[in-house]
This record gives sequence, structure tokens and C-alpha cells, in this order.
Amino acid sequence: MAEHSEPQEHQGSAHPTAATYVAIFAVLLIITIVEVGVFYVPAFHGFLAPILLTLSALKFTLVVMFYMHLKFDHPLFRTIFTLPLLIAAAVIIALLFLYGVFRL
Amino acid sequence: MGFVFSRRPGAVRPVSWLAAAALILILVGCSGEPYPQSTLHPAADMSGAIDGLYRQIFWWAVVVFVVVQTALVVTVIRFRRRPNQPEPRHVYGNTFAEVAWTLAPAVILVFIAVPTIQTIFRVSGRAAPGALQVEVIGHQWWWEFRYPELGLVTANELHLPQGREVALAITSADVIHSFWAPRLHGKRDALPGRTTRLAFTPDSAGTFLGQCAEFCGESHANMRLRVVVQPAADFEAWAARQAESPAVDSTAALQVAGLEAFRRIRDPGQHTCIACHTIAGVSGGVAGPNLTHVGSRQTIAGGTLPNDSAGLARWLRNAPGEKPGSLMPKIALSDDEVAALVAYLRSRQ
Amino acid sequence: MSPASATAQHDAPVVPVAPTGLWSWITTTDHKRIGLLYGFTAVFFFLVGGLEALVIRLQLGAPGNSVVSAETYNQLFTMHGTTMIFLAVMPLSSAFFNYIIPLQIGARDVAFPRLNAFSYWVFLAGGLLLNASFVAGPLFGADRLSVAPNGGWFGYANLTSSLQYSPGPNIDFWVLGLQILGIASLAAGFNFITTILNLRAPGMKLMRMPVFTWMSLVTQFLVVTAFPVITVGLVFLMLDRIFGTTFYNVSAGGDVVLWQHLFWLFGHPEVYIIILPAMGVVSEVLPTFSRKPLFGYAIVVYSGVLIGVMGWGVWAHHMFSTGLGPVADTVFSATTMLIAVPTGVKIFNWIATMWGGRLHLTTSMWFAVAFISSFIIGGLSGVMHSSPPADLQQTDTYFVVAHFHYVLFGGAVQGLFAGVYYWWPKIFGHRLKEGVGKLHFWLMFVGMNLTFFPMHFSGLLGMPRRIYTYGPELGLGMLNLMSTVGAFLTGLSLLVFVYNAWSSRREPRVGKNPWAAATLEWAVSSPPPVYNFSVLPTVTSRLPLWTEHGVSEIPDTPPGPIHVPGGSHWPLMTALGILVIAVGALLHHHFVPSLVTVLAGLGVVVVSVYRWAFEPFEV
Amino acid sequence: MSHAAAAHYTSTGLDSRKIAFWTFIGSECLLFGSLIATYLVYEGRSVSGPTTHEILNIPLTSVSTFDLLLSSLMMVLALAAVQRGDRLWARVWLAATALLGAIFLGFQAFEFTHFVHEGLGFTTNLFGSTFFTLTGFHGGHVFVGVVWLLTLLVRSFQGKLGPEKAMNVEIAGLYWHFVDVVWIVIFTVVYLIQTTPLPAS
Repeated sequence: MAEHSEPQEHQGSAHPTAATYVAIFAVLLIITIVEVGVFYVPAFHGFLAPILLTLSALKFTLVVMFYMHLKFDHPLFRTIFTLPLLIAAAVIIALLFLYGVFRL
Repeated sequence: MGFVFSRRPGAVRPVSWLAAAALILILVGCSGEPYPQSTLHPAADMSGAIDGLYRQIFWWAVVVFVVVQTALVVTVIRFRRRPNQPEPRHVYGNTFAEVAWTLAPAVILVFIAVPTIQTIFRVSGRAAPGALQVEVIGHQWWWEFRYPELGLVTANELHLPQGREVALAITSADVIHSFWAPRLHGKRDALPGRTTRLAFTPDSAGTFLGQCAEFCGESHANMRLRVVVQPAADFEAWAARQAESPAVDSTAALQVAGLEAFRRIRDPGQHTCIACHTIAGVSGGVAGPNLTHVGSRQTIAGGTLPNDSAGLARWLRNAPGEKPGSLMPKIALSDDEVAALVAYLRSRQ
Repeated sequence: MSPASATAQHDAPVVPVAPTGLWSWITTTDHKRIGLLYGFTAVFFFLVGGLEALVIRLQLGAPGNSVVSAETYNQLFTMHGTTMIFLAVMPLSSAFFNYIIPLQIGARDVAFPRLNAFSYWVFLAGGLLLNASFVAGPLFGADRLSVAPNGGWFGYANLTSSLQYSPGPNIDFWVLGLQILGIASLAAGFNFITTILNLRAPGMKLMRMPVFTWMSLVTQFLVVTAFPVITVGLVFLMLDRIFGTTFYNVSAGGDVVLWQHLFWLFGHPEVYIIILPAMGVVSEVLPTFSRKPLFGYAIVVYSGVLIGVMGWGVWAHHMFSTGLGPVADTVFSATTMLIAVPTGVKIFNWIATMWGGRLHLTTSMWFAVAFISSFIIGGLSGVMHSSPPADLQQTDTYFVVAHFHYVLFGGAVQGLFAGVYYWWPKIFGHRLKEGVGKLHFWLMFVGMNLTFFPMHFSGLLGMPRRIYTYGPELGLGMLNLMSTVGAFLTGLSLLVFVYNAWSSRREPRVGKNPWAAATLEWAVSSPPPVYNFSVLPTVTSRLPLWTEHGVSEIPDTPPGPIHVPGGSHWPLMTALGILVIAVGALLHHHFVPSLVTVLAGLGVVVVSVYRWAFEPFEV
Repeated sequence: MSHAAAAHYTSTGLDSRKIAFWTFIGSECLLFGSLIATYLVYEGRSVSGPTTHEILNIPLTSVSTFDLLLSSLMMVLALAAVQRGDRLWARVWLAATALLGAIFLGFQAFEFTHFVHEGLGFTTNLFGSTFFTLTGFHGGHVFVGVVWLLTLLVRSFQGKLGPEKAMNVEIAGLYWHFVDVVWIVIFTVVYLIQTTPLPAS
């Protein structure tokens, strides 16, 4: 078993501590409050979608990277998650184009 | 492709037979007229454009086919095992060759892609102003054609003037169908809730067959159509006749009896003629084809029966027997009623 | 734990032997036995689907024929497509995944043996449910042969989604059967991706894996990504039918084309799910019988991966006739043409593999060569209708039928037969008869070309698909008759194969490596012992058996005790529970019985899953 | 599940169950991707009401979103407690996660009932069909997650959830967080970005 070079497990020091988890939660909470806030401010309504999509992508990334440990785990996990995720995103975007929700 | 596989005498026969069959097939493909629904014998500008594009692609394909199959066959013959042959040298690859045969197909594809894209935009269904407007509505299992500018409605038989562009607006009243008259254009789906378009200019007169090309239920195979392309004057004459509302010849007793039967018949299942069919001045049903000028058409029953006395009688006696699943039920009619209805409907010229 | 496995453990502390008896097969978790179960079931369904094809061909042999009614014909072509894709070709590939992949990567089993058994039993349940529709008519107050699926394998909404147009249980059988088969495929997908990534023997790096294993990995990736999409499409269809939702209801603003998008988003990757394993098989067979390594291993692997990824970007080329507009047509036409590049690369590399070799023209090799030859034809006709204007004439005609049969029969089926003849001695310990095999091959090759080559012409000359009858005025009688004759020749070739399989029982035993092949499955006895490898091999080469010290010594008897996992019947029970749920959903016209049945099935599933999760079972 | 797996040789050194589970999550991306795509292409195509503006309750859903985010925090804390062998806190955090999940389901049940009272049923219009199917699928996932977490809680009380079983909790956690991120997307694209045109007044 000595011949494979990848580290066995990443548990222990590499893992975030409880404090990190709480901090991430605080960030998630703040983003959510901002999102809801943006929704209620008429001034933002012209570009609601890009703002909200960015914020939501940020939240998504934080949970996946920290709570699901993708930031610290073996890169294999990142590959087998990201590829289908990108396909799913591409499918959604392509269908929105085909249905004329987006236009070039 | 297979004939060169024949290393052993025993294998020659079936394989060369196959090659002969392929040759016959190619000759069949090139021969002339006996294929009224052929994609290879265009009779309009758009089917011609598609056919021209297809022929370009076809010859590219032939070149690739010959080169690659020859390479395969030569390899199999030349390197088949022989006695006292040493083990072959282990070759793992050759970068130059691999790059070459990655690029070669890509280059050929460019030669196919350019005319393809040009043709895509040409056949996209946009018509010039002044084109003859026709609404095509697919039904299980018949075609309705409406000429909004001329106020005409007919079924299964599309009349078009030669040399004038026609713009088809295609939709469906129930499930998905596909309008296809291959000698005039490629197919375009008739989608419920959507309108799709085709535009083309027929360049020769004649009767061209077509049929529904999207599976639409039990009698999909019986949803046929014909397109009658006529010189402009003939088309005008046809349209003028269709716009009239022929009266019953009161001296022909059988026709009078037929009209009366058409109005009266109500079978034990409460089916009537008038609930489903329109005859101008007589009835206004819309579930079935408009019969105002049914006598002028070449066929009935979704283009599957000849429009003569025998065909009409068969249809009236047992519609689902002729077109399985048809909305028109089997109605119990006496021989007299059938004869009268046939006479009346035949008179609707 | 099952009694059989307990006994096995008791009797054989050092060298486990395979338990015997019916119960041991029902509870088996051995990848080799599951592979065999997949194989036998797939061949059975292949014969069923073939019979359906023969009836279809009889009906079309002459214009205006009346061998079967319109309704029966529609059921036959629907079931022919569904059966061949989901019940014959995919499971035949699964048979090879199961049997061969663990051996090729030097593993003792798959990562999750019980999940593997579950996949098989769920697949069997789905296959039986679909085919039960042929005889289930009386249960629904209808005749026999009247409630089988009749909406085509593509089941276009709203013909299928609306009770007005499809009132009977026909479509329900189809929807539920496909949902069940999806579960089986997904479970197998997770299992094999994990197996291939994680159970490779020491030294078996990714770029040392045999191409068959590589193509299987790509296939499984496509399975786990594509099947959820059809699942969603089918859920909408089922909800529309059972509860009256509005997904495909035009009068409520629903769009029938959405189903086509969801179906083909799955359907096109599905094409590669069918063909990639056969490409993998051929990539094993050609080097072995050419006595030469695969030419351009890396580029063959990469092009396979590329085909898998690009397969996601071409689905709308099945929908050109719906009028997507010239821009979308151009985009999907371009992506489709591009996919021809990695496909062409593979063909050239296969030919180059043979070039300069010493070709042993065994039956397996003939099938592999025929695969390439057919695939060239199918590929070229594919390029033809990647051009949307040409597609407007060709789609939904017999030209397309010819195209995909050259790919799926000439390609996938002939490729898989190459694998059958190739791996038969490994699996059964003796070869198939070569003479009978050649007869099988030539009959099939001639038969399939005679069936499908004329279809190019009947299609171009105006023969639409899915029609139970056509008029003599089309002038297509002779072409159709040729196809019919060819179909019967092909059917005959299958009988020859069945005879070969049966009569080869007493062929002489073979050793570990009868074909002198290079990969790891040939390093163990034929058939392999229940534990596969007495010690886990260490690999130092991509061609371990063709390289000196390519693999570490694998002794014939294990040096120490090997623990082989016992069987479990909970996967079967879970599968049964799923079948009961589906039967409950079939009864949706009767609310209370339906609900009771669904809940009962759900109960079985929950109990079985818990027993499964907590039973002592070691991998 | 087997504890022997960890001791087995694997080519990556990783636990097979975790690889399989990430593959499953990848697959789930396509499942929810298709559901979300359908919701979005159908948004604004309903031929009759009620639609998003008349129905969706942003304050209420913001609270349930907060609830689900908080449950994710509980979940990571539970995993950390199991990993360090802290039985008491493992039980507390697991119970809290399950409870918050149950509360989310309660919110959803309330929301669905309320909508039905407002005249939006499953079959009322396209919005009803797509909305209930998408959020229903998500709710079904939450329900399975709650059952899963309760199972782990029972195992913990049985004394069968020591640090050597941390992988079981880690995988349940991956599932739980994935269900959370799906909600993050749904909350944004369904509730906050409403493209349905306002009804003409």
C-alpha cells in the first residue's frame, strides 16, 4: 500500500474548525439577508437577476467548499462533482436560449 | 464493401451476391419517375436546394467510404496470418499519422458545413410578401388545408399554382404530426400549440404524394396527402369552383335522398353526419373534413381510398375498418342510404 | 446472511469455492455470476426483440399486407425499440462490465457487490414488467396483445401524456418500465464508476487501463448524468397521466416540444451508452488478434472521453423538423459534425492497429472487422443528416432506420458478438466452435446488410418510419421485400449462435490465456476462481501479459485465507418492492387499490433497505 | 455498513462509499437541473392564475431558508463531534439537524396548504405543476434526509456511532448539504427572481 502517493485521508489539521464553520454560517446568513433586501429595493429591480444569481452562486460555493469539504478533500471528488454540475448548468442555459428566455 | 473479405473460395458467393444487390440498389436510386414520394426527384426550388446539398454530401461520403473501406479491406487481406511469419513489431502510435487523420475529416466537414449553413437559412420557411398563404392543420388522421385569402377549406389534397411561392403555416389540432411532401420540401412538424413554417415554389405541374411523417397514433400510416400543382389558370379555375356552393340537382332523386340522409342520420350511438362535417349551406361540424367539395377530390379517407362510388361506399359502411381508430364510427346504414349518400357526396364537385 | 454463504465460509477457510444451488444464484453478489445473469437475460430479450422485428418485417414485406393490425404493429415497433435498447444491448454490455472489468483492473469484485445484485434484479423487474404488458390485457378488461406500449420508444407527448389520445395502460407500462430500468442503470453506474476509479490493482494507473474499461467508465459517466433527465421527463409524463398536471398540456400553455428536449438530452448520450462499450470490446479484440498493441492508445482513450462529453451538446439534431430556427439548427449541426472527428480518429486507429500485424481471423476478429465496416457506413449516413436541410428529408424515414441500425446492429451488436466469442473461453473455460462461429458471422453480416442497406433507398424514395402499411403506388415493395429476406437471414444466424453456444459445451478446456492476449483477465484460470486473484497483482505495464514482468506473480492457490463476501437476498427484496410500487402505479385508475399497493411496495423497500444496510456483510 | 472497507486496499486511498456518493450527487445535479430548467422555461407561460406574484411569500420562505442553512451548520458540527468521539454533542447536533429539517418540512407543508387555499393546486396551471413538482422533489429529499439523520441518532443512542463510523455521518452530511445547496438555488431562481410579468391591472 506504500506505492500510491496520494495521502490517505485529509482529516485532522487540514479540516476547518468549528469556528470556521460558524464564520461560514455567518457569511451565508448575511448574503441571504442581502438577497432578500435586494429583492425589496426597487432601485435594484433592473438588474435583480445578475445580482441574485451571483450571490446565490457564492453561497452555493461556500457550502460545497467548506461544509462539503471539497476545498480540502481529494481532487477526484471535485472532478466527479463539477463535471455533472457544469453539464446541468449548460443544459439549463441552453434550454433557456432555445425557449427564447435568453436572447443573443 | 464485403466482397473483398472473401479470402476463402467458400465465402465468395454470399458476399459477391451482396455486392450485386448493392449495385442494383444504386441503379434503382438513380432511375426516374416511378417513385411519387421520392426525396431524390425534386419538383420545387426548396426540395431542389436540399437535393443539391445532399448530393454534395453524398459524394464526399462516397469518397470517404471508398478510401476507408479499401484501407480496411486491404489491411485485412495483406496482413492476414501466414505460416512462418514472425511476431509483428510492436508499434504504439505515430503522432504525425494521428494528427493527419484527425485533421482530414475536420477539413472535409468544413466543406460540408459551409453549404449546409447556407441552405439552412434558405429553407428556414421565410416567404416573400405576396406568397400564397395556406394553413395546414394536422388531425388524427387527415390533413386540413385552409386558404385564408381565398376563403377555401379542403382536406388531404393541397392545390397549388405552379411557379408561385406558397407559405405554409403548419399546426395541429391534436397530437404531433409532420407535413411531408418530399418532392416539394423537407418535412416540418405540425405541433399543437405552435405554428411552424415552410415556404417553397413548385416548379413543375403534377400530383405529388406525401404523408404524415411523425408517429401520431393508430392510423399514422393512413394519414396521407397529395399536392396537386397546376398551371396558374387551372389553379384559378379550381379555386373559383371551390368558392361556389353547388346546389343539389333537384331532378336527381338519389342525390336529394342523399342530402336528406346526410341531415337525418342518427345511429344508436347518437352519431350524426352533420355534427362533424361541414357542407356549406347544410351543416357546420368541424371534427371531420369539410365535405363541401368532397366530390372534387381524388381520394378520401386520409388519402387511402380512391374517391369513387366503391371507395365511398366502403368508407361509409365501415370507416374504422378502412382506417383503424378513425374518429368516424361504424354506422349502421341500409344499402339504400349508402347509395343515396354516395350519389350526393359524389355530386359535391 | 444466507445459509449458503455461511456454509461456504464454514467449509472453506482458505480456498473459497463458489456455492451451488438456486438460492446461491438468487442471493449471489459475485460479479461473475451477476455478469452471467445479465448475459443470459440479455440474450433472451434479444431473441424476443428479434422476433418482434421479424413480425414487423413480415408485415412490411409487401405493400398493403395484413399480417398484423395497425394497433399490434404499433405495439411491436414500440416494444422492439424499447426491448433492443434497454433489455438487450445495454444489459449485454452490462454483462461484460460485470464479468470483465474487475478482472481487467485486478480486483476481487466490484465496489458494492450487493448494489450490483440489486441492479440486476431491478433490471429484470423492469424487463418483466414491460413484457408482461403483452399478456396483461385481461387484467385491464382488454384483450391479450392490446395493452403493450404503443407510443414508440421515444413516446412523444402529447400523444402519450394525454389520456384522451392514449387512454389505456399501454403507456403506463412503458413509463413505469423505463423508470425501473433507470434505477437499475443508475445504481450500476455509481457502482462501476467507483469500481474503476477505486479498485484498480497496484500499478494499474488510469492510463494503463484497458480501453474496454476506459470506454465503460465513459459510458457509466453518461449513464449517471443522462438518466436523471429522462427520469424527470417521465415523471412529468406520469404526473400528467395520473394526476392531470399540465406539463405537456397544450391548452394550459404546456409545450409538447419540452418532452422532446428532455427525451433527447437523454437519448443522444444513450446512443453513446450503447456504442462505447462495443468500441471498447473492439479495442481489445483487434490488438489481441493482430498480435500488436492498440495504435495510439492515448488518442483512442481521449477521443472516447471527448465523444462522451460532446455527446451532451448535440441532442437537438433529433429535432430539426420541429423548426428550432436557423441559428439553433446551425449550432447543433456544427456540434454534430464535430463529433465525427473523434469518431473518425478511432476508426483510423483501429485500422492502423491491424496494419503491419499478423491477423488471426477468428470469428471474434471477423465481428470486430465487420463492426468497423458497418460503423463507417453508419457514421457516414450520420454525417448526412447532421446537415439540417438533408435531415428535413431524411428524418423519420427508413434512411434513419438504416443509419441507426448500421450503428446499433452493425456496430454495437456485432461489436458485442466480437466480445462474446472473445471472452467465452474465459467465462466458460472452453471456446465456441470456430466453424459454426464463421457460419454465424457470415449469415449475420450478409443478413444485416441485406436488411438495412436497402432501407437507405426505401427511405430516400419516400418510406416513412412507423407505418404499418404502405401503398403499392410508392414503388417500394421490392426494396422492402429485400429487407424482409435479410431480416430472416439475420434471425437464422442467431439460431446458429444459440446452437453454437449449446453444442460447444464439450469443447476442450482452455488454459488461462487461449488467445495469448495482453490484459489482466487472461492471467487467471478460465473460468476464474471465485476470488479472481489469489493475491492482488501489481501491474507495471499497460500490456501486462505482453511485457516481461508486466505483472507480479499470481499463484494458482492462494497463499493465505481469502474472505469472499457471502450472499444477500435483500437486494432482490428491494427490487421486488420497487416492482410492487410500479404495479400499484399501473392501477392508478382505481385509487384505493393503487394506493394500498404502492404503500405496500414502499414498505417492502424500506424494510429491505434497512435490513440491507445493517446486515453483516463484508467486502 | 462495513467497517472493513476502510482497511481495504483502494487505488486512490479513498473510501469507495464516498466516491460513489459524490457520483450520486453529480447525478442529482442533472435531476434538479432538469426540474429547474423546466420551471424556468415554463415561467410566465401559464394561461391562467394564480402565478408567482400573487402567491409566493418571501418573508416566510426567507425564514425557512435560514432554517435550512442553520441545519447545515448543525450537520458539520455533528460530523466533527462524531469524528472526535464526542457522543453527547454528536447526539445534540444530529438531533438539531433533524429537527431543523423537520421544521423546514413543516414550513413547506404550511406553504403548500396555504397555496391550495389560495387556489393554486397541482393541476391548476403550469406554475402549479412545475412549482409543486420542483419543490416537492426537494421536500422529498429533505424528508429522506430527516429519516436518515434519525437513523444515525438511534445508532448513536445504541452506542454504534463511534469515530470509526464517522464516514457514515460524513456521507449523510454530504447528502444534507447538497439538499441545502439545491434549496439555495431554488430560493433564488423561484422565489427571488420572478420573471412572470405582473398581471395587467
